[in-house]
Amino acid sequence: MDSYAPEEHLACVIARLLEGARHAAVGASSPIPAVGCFLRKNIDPAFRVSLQQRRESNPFTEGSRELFDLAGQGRIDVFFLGGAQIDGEGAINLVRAEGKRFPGSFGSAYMYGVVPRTILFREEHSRRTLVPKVEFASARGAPAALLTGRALFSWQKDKRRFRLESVHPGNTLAQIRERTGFEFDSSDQVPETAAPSTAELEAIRKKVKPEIAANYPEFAARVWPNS
Amino acid sequence: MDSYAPEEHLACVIARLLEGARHAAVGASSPIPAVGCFLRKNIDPAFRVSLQQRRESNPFTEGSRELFDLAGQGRIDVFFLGGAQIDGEGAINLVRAEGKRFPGSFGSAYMYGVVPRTILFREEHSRRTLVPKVEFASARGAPAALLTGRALFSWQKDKRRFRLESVHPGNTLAQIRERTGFEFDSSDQVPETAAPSTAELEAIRKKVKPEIAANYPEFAARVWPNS
Amino acid sequence: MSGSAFLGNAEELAAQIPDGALLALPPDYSLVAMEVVRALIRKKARGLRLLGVPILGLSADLLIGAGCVAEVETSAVSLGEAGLAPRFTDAVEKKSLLVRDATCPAIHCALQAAEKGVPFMPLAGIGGSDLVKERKDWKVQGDVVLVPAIRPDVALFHARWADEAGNVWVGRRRELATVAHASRLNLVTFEEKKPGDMLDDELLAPGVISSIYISALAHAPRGAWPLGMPGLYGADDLHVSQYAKAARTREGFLKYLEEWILTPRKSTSPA
Amino acid sequence: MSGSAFLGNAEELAAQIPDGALLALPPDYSLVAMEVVRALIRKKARGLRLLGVPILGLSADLLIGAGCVAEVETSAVSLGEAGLAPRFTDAVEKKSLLVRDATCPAIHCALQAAEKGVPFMPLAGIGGSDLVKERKDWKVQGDVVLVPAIRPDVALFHARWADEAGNVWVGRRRELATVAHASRLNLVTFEEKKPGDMLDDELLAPGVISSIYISALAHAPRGAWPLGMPGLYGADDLHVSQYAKAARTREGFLKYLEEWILTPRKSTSPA
Repeated sequence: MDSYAPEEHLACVIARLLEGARHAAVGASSPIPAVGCFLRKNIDPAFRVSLQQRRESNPFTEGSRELFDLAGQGRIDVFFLGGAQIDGEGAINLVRAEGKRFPGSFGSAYMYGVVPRTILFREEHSRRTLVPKVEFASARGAPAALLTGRALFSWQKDKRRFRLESVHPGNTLAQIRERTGFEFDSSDQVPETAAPSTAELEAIRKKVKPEIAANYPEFAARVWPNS
Repeated sequence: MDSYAPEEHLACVIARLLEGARHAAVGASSPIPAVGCFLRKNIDPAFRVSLQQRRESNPFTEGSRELFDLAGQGRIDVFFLGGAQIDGEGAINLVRAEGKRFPGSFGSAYMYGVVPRTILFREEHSRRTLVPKVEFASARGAPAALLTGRALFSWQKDKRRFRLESVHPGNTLAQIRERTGFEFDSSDQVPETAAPSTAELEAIRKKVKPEIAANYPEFAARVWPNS
Repeated sequence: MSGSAFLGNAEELAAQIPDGALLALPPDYSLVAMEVVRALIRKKARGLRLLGVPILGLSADLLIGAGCVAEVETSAVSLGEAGLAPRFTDAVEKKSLLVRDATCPAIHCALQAAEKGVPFMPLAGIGGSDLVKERKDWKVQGDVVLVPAIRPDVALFHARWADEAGNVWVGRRRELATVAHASRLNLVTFEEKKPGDMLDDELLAPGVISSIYISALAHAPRGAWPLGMPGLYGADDLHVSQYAKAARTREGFLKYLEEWILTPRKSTSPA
Repeated sequence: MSGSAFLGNAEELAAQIPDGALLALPPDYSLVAMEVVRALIRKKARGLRLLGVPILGLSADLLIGAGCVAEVETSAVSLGEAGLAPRFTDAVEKKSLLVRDATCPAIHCALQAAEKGVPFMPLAGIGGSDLVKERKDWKVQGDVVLVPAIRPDVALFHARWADEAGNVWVGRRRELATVAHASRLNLVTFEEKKPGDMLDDELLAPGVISSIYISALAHAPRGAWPLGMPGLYGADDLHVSQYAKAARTREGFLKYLEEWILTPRKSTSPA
């Protein structure tokens, strides 16, 4: 089996979540979702990726409001959101918790309510980040999935609860329960998140990397240090 | 005395009405107001003229809504409006009258309400155009003045009535009363509208004409046929 | 969504516009896809509902005269210096055309509302106009009028360039960007094709409408004629003024159609 | 209104910004007039109320750390890849800075409302956010939230070019046009001066903000440093990341100020 960085694995999971999507937008500071999107585009050339803060060749010629207007028009079907806190009802908090101040809500309050498929993504998987109830809801909505550095959850719209779909290599259901601050459903036997294929890794490193390095230079230098 | 075209005279009257103004916008199909504005600019270089439909070097880079947004911001202090009908209360009709259809209201409904100084301008001075009450009010507001091919009226805000200020050469108060469909105030001795000065005519013909010819070619060819 | 399709010509673009569509058209000064307008007449389009962005001119007068139009929403229909739009005027006076009169900033607001996906946009200053009485869909709220969103089925316009990525360049005619954002389908003719991607070029990008919005494209050199393309060719004022005279009568209009639109060899502009 | 005034340098531009002004600033990716930001710190500006259009970054963190800022309205303050904005975070946690939290499209709407001269603009989709509870000035009306207009006293930004007519070119950064339309005073630094009038050039015009809006201008080559100017120089990521580390402590921040902003000979960017 090929060796790979955890970031590469997460990007592969994201690319798989994007099946059937037509147009994903990627907000500020989201290099792993960006890798996932460009990987998806490598599989489906008709899939469109818009990087909000692309440094060169920025697709938005109506200024920074164009992303939000596009979403309002229904022309974006996937967006990614993170959170200093994410709770069991899918709410995210980007503002403040436990006396700490975070950067702020960005466009989340709007995008979560408007874009049909919002993928929640946060690498840190702990009771600090995954909480029963956020202290401040920057945004509420119905997520398509929640991906962390340890596991993948789906969202059950009817129950308004997460369901554990798979754990990443090295994690068990019990550990995930231990590290998750909110309750969630799962089967007794939770599968392991499928590893990146050789083809996926090759596409990331040959096709996706240059695009990422131009827009997320620190991330690229960290994940692919020897290139 | 110099000979001059009636259009040149009207433009001079407009330029005089613009004293103290900072920024006039000129809408579609208004060549005489445009001549007046550029003549004013010749006297006061800080005076700004924005031609809505300037063919080259159009000042609007936000598209055709920019004129209206500018007015909403309070950055335009003079605009010109005409009308198939203009009534004694200052309302204008650009839509329909006596079974006839006219082009439509354009931006008048908005500009009249928003721009501080609206100058009403209509060359034809008859009971057909100057009526007691318009059949359809495209726009209502408080005009700064009403200029026709025969006379100049001011607007009395308190009384909401026009007052005859001067008659153009060849017209008398009695004739103006006869040809005007609405009632208006006047002194017994109405002065004659001052003729263009040599300096005004020279500025029009040397400085203003090229600007006008580029944007109102048919008008320029008619008024200045031998050049 | 997956990028713009390059079609063979203006006729193929016209074929994408269904009868009865709400069709947004720019004014004469703002990059009208006249070649497609002529193709619509040739294909005998019917029942079109035109939206002036924010006014209409020659394109609408031709379509109305040729019987393609059921109704019009616009702030005006005018041929500019060439005067009244004769077929529009005639159709309204004969009550064969429904007009929803508007005012320019209200149409801009309605398209911006659709651009943002909100149900309405507020507009100040128009309270004194009889338009507000006539337009039952405009709601007065305090000092403003709430103008409902308009989402055209199709926007049709002409561009200076298209590139390989399907982006189009319209320069300072940014109202075309707004209407493209607001419309379901955007059909564009262009003067010339550029290699590469104009979004890679900092100088060109500000005048680009990205391929995200563009549904289909066709090459149509001098496709705005007899209207103009700034920086490339001016409006053919003489032709427009001859049209305005000819179209004063139904007979004159039909003769114009025959000569300039329906007869294939004359259907393209003089080079 | 009578055209833009060319001033001598960034210091003179900073002198136009009164203490207590509502000052609109673009995000790090959108042409920040950093040389004027540094001049504001040198002139000991006080009580500024910053507006993020729609977010803030390095400029705000510097001004906050230097004690120039009383309050901030923004959708976020972030140094992007370099992480949290340390002086912002510290000031909020110590309750020495008032923050009015917003969300990006709400700020765009608020500026568009001011651009149009209407009291509010509707925004959909944000009903679930606690922001709506916190922002008493945002009114829920059915499915939308009415966001009141924001009219900044001053907008400050950097441009690629200025021309002799006082127009500036900002390329695809059209949010700068919106904020310029919305603001009472617009102060702009620029990289290079172009002869003539850019509005005469069909290629340049789409990226121009016309002199109608520009109050005063000053030449500031590399004036966005350590942020970037697309097509001319990139962001100095290393410098920003070193700032982020230094400013984690008050001492480190003051040392940075001394070294890079207050000491005249180092106050300009490395060429």
